[in-house]
Amino acid sequence: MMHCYLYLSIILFCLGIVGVIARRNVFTVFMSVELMLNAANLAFITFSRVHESMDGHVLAMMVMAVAAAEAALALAVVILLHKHKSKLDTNVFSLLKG
Amino acid sequence: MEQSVNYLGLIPLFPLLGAVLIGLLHVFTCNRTKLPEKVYGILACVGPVLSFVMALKVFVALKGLPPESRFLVHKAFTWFSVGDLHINMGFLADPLSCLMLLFVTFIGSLIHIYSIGYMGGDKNYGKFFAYMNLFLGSMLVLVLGDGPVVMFVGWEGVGLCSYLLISFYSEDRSNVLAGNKAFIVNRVGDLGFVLGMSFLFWAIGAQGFDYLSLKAHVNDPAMTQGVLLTVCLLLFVGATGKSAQIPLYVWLPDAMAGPTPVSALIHAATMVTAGVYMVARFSFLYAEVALAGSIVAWVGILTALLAAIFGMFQEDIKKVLAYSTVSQLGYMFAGVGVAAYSAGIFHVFTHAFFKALLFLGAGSVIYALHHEQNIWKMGGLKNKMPKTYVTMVIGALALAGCPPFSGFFSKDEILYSALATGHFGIWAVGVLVAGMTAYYTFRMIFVVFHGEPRDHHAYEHAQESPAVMTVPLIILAVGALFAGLLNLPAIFGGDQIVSHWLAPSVTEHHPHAGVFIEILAIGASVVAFAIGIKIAYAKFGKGAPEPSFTGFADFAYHKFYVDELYDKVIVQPYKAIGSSIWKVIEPNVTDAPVKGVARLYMVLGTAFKVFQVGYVRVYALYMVLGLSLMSLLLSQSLN
Amino acid sequence: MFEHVLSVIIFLPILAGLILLATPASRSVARFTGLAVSLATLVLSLDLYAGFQATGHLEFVENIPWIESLGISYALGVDGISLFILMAGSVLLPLVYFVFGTREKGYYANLLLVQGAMAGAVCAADMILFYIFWEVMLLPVFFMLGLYGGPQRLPATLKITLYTIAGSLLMLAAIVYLGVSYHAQFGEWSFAMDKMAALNLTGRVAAVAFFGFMIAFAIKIPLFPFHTWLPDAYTEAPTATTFVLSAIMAKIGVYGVIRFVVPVFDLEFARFAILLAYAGVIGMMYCGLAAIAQKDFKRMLAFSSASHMGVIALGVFCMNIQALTGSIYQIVAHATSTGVLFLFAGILEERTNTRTIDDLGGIAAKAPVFALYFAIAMLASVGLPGTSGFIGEFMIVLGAIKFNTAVGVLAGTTLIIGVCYMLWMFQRVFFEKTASRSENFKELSLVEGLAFLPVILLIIVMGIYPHPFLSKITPSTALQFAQPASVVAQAPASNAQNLGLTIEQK
Amino acid sequence: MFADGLFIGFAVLAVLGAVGLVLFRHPMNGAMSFVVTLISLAGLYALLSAKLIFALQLIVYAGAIMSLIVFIIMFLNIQPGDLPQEETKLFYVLGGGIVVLPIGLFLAKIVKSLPEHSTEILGNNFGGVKEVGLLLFRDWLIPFEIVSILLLVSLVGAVILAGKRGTTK
Repeated sequence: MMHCYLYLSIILFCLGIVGVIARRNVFTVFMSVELMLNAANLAFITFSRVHESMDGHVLAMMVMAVAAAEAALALAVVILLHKHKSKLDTNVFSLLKG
Repeated sequence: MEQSVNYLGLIPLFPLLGAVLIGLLHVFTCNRTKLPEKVYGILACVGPVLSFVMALKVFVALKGLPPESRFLVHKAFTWFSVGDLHINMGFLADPLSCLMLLFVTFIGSLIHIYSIGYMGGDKNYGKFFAYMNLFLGSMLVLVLGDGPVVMFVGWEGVGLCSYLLISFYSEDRSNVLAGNKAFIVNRVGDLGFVLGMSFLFWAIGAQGFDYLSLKAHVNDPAMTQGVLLTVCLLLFVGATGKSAQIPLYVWLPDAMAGPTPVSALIHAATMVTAGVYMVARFSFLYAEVALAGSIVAWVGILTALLAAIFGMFQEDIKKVLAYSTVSQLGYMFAGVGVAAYSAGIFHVFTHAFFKALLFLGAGSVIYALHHEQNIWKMGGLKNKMPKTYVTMVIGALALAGCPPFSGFFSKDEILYSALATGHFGIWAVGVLVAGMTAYYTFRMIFVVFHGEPRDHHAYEHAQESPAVMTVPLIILAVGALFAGLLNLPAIFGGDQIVSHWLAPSVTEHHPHAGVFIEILAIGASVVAFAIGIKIAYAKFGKGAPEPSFTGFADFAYHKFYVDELYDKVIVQPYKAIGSSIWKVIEPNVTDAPVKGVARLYMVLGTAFKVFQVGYVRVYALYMVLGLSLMSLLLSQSLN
Repeated sequence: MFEHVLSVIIFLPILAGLILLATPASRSVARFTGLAVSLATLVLSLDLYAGFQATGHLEFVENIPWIESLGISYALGVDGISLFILMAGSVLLPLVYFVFGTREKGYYANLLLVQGAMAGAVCAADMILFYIFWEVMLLPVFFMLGLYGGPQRLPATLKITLYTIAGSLLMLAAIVYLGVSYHAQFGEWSFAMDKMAALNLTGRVAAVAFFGFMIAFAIKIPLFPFHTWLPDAYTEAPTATTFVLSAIMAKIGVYGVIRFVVPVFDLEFARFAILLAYAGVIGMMYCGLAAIAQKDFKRMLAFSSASHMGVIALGVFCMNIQALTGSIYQIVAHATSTGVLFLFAGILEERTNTRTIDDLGGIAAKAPVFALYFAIAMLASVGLPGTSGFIGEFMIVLGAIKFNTAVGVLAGTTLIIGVCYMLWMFQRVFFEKTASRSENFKELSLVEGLAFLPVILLIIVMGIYPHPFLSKITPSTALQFAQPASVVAQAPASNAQNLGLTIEQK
Repeated sequence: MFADGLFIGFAVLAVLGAVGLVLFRHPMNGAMSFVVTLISLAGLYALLSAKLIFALQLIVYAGAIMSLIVFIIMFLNIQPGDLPQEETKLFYVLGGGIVVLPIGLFLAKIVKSLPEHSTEILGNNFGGVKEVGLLLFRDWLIPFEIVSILLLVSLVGAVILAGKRGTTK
């Protein structure tokens, strides 16, 4: 059964990547990142179960905390950007263009 | 053998201290209240006169020694000493340097006294005397130095002073350019001197690099003929620069840009004779290689010929004298070249008197005519300026080689030596030049003093110069008259005092030719003199209009376009190379690799710029692409 | 004389500079501090000079272990070679504060920093320490040039900084290589300079390391063809920086060659000396010729300085005691003459607001003292006997003749080349008719005149009576030639030994 | 078998939710579909005997974080016109899928090489609050504290970033 969980984790992770690189909506991109974090969490929990050690759970909690912190900051940035340009398109923000 | 006397060092020190003192006084007062001219004049004359007194003392001291040990040395201090190289700031007085010393200080003092009058009213009066004293001091260092390096100090010092004095009227660009030319041409010669010294040092200098040690080691095995020839020729290059020989004579005529006493000092007593003195000083080297001597002699006599040709067509009174100096220097080199060192030095000695006389006389004329130098604007001055006229005629006769005058004996000695050592070509050219010398000298005398005045306004205002200028003229005239008698050859009943006096210092072998040869030499000289003066009298004796030159004369009037040639062949290409390095080579060749690196980074930057699209997701895509490629590679190796 | 005099000479200016930078001191306070500190350093250096025994070995040694596991120590010491570069800096730098009184605080602070760093580089007896000071030296120059330079300063700053850093990195690699080789051959870590001479370096890697050092120093000197940063940097830099660069920093490049390359890479050095000598000679002629084409007197002096540095470097490459001693003597002579000329150029620029030679004229009539000083410095720079320039130049040419006749003859042409552009410039600026820009040229003030006087006198004294100076240099230079001979003789035998050693280690 | 059935159900829901997140145009729809994924994941955690994480997933993730996101989406009052025009979205998604495929396959290959293991629900207190809490405060105390600082920092950062305009104006 472990394999199935891990395959699911991989599928979700890949979907997250696709979301990040294919979409231009800031929210979708952000949530895709969250999706990747969750995929990782699933793998943590799975391995934790397999090894019957709860360190994975602790790590999952950490990830959640980081996700929360990230959410707070990212959303603040999104608000800021929206105020600046009233757009939610990542392509608008291309200050790094060479 | 050698005796140490500590007053030798004082001889150059007096004028040098004078120079420093006068220079400082001048610098600190020139833009404020000026000191009276008398202060400078007296201060300036103290140094040379004291040096002359010391020179007499040296002479007396030397005279008191037996001839073969007539050496006085003084080591002031160790100058520098590195490895084998030990150079002392040392001075050597032997008969040769003593003779030079005597007439340099004597004539130098006279010129200083004369200058008090001549330079009166100049706003840089003090500066002038500072330079003059420095000049004399440097010359004394040159003469008294106990080795080539100390000599080089004076050697360069006189070069510097000639630069300073020639560009004395520095507001006029052409004067400064003449000064630059003098210094740079001299420097070319100095390069030869330095290289010559270096080769000499590495051959035999390790045991002591002064004349006495060098002379003692001249037969060392390290001193091969090749080294000797190299050293002799390189040193001679130095001499051609300082003594204005082919090909480096070009600076001397331009040096007339300076005040006239300077010309007298440069031409008569000091700078230009340094080359001859140097060759005589190194006679122990030149005596070893006949070839070097021949080259020296031929360069000298050809210079004499060339300068005489130029001299026949000049219109500036000082340029005529300048070319005559170059020409006479040619004789001196011919003399030392044929190993008649004492004859060469003797000519230096007599030449110092009559050339100083002629220059100071010319200065007197110029002073009277308010700085007019063109002989075609003079004329008939003999009534207005009798003292100047008489003294200048004496000088001219001496220069032209009229029998009882000093120039005759010294020149004849050289020509006789050339003939006696078998250098018939040199002798023949020398006789020809003697005739030409008589011609252009008396051309000048006749045009300036005889005939009708050409510029009446200037003539009206002309008057005899003050005593401070004429007295030195008279003293020099006496010298020009009788100096020749000092070395009267046996045929006239003399016993060649100067030659015998110089014998311990120079390495020479007196040729013994028959009386016939001697009479032939004297006769030819006299005939040449007579022909020259006759032609001059025929053309200019009764006054003549300013000639216009055509053909060869025009070519000679323009000095064979040598200056222009040098300008085209050396100066312009030099500047062109300079600016092409700066404008073409530096940015495009030398700096090209550096700029290339910069450009490489620019190109790489622009190339990689394409990938910097600025969209976050594209950067994420790059990352994923990388991961993806890595995954592909890794999954290959996973099985 | 106290124990850590060298450390004080190094760190007093550095500390003063840092404090100045950190505090909101006014310009006049900064200038006064700079003057006071540099004068204090001068007094200490004079004391040092008086106490110098001229044994030929390092004196006033300080040695404190620093990073013991790698054998790096805080080691200082001076010998006859470094003493004179140290002295040149100490004697000349106070002048700047006298002459330029109205600059920003950072200008004076950076000047202090660079003074300390240069003293450090010269006194360091450990390679790592040397490298640190070497790099620190560049920083103040970067700031002074970039902040207070002329209108074209930014490209010049970038060029000098990148160029020099590129060289420094090569040197760092070479230093590490030396340290590692020392560990491989003797089984212990050390970066002490004097121990490196015992190394036996052969093969291609040694040649690469040799060129690593050489390029670093060649850039600093600067040796042809690595000189291209120089004209821009010297011209655009504020006068004091140009002065520091030409008078002292360039000399540390030469010093580096003498200290690192000659004793350590003796075989490579002997092999490539002729190449380097030609680089020196060609650089001398090339820069001398380029100088004649300049319209800007500061740039002309820059090329002249590069030209002379070619001769000085040549002296080192000629591998005989006359040339080497001449080189070191010429270092001081050049520092006094060309360095002072750069200061004079700064005065000219400040008082006439132009750097173009053609705009000037007739200054000699307006300012005789200035003209006299300038003339003396100029004559020293062209190597007139009786001035400091002659002794060194003569010995270098003499040594070069011994080394290789062609090189010697070409080196001699410096006599002519130098005089051409200098006289040309002097004629245009000081002689001829007074130009409108120099109409109101102000003579040197009394303070300035008195400040320059010791240096001008030094130029003359060093020309007329060089023996006391030379007698402090010669023991050290003689030692330089005592070493290589013995090492060369041992070389084949110890190569075999070396081979055995490496095999054992494998 | 029941557990297997649950797993399949949750897995399908999670994948569908994720696909919806990637494909929906409006972020609100995407957020809703992402909530489905999160809840299914919570179910999966429960199947893996992670009781505490199951609860936290529901409370913190599906609850707090997602409501924050939804709140912001609504706060910004996004009209369909504000949204980026993504006509070629499907191409991008397909392209992205192709790019990501090797990563997925590689990871799958690794997973395949691992030994299979049963994931039956453990009867003991595995994954309970007390056990995880003890572990957290014994072995993971420092990371835990660091995370708390991280949260504080992000809190401050968020306040400054979002509040910047309002206060400076």
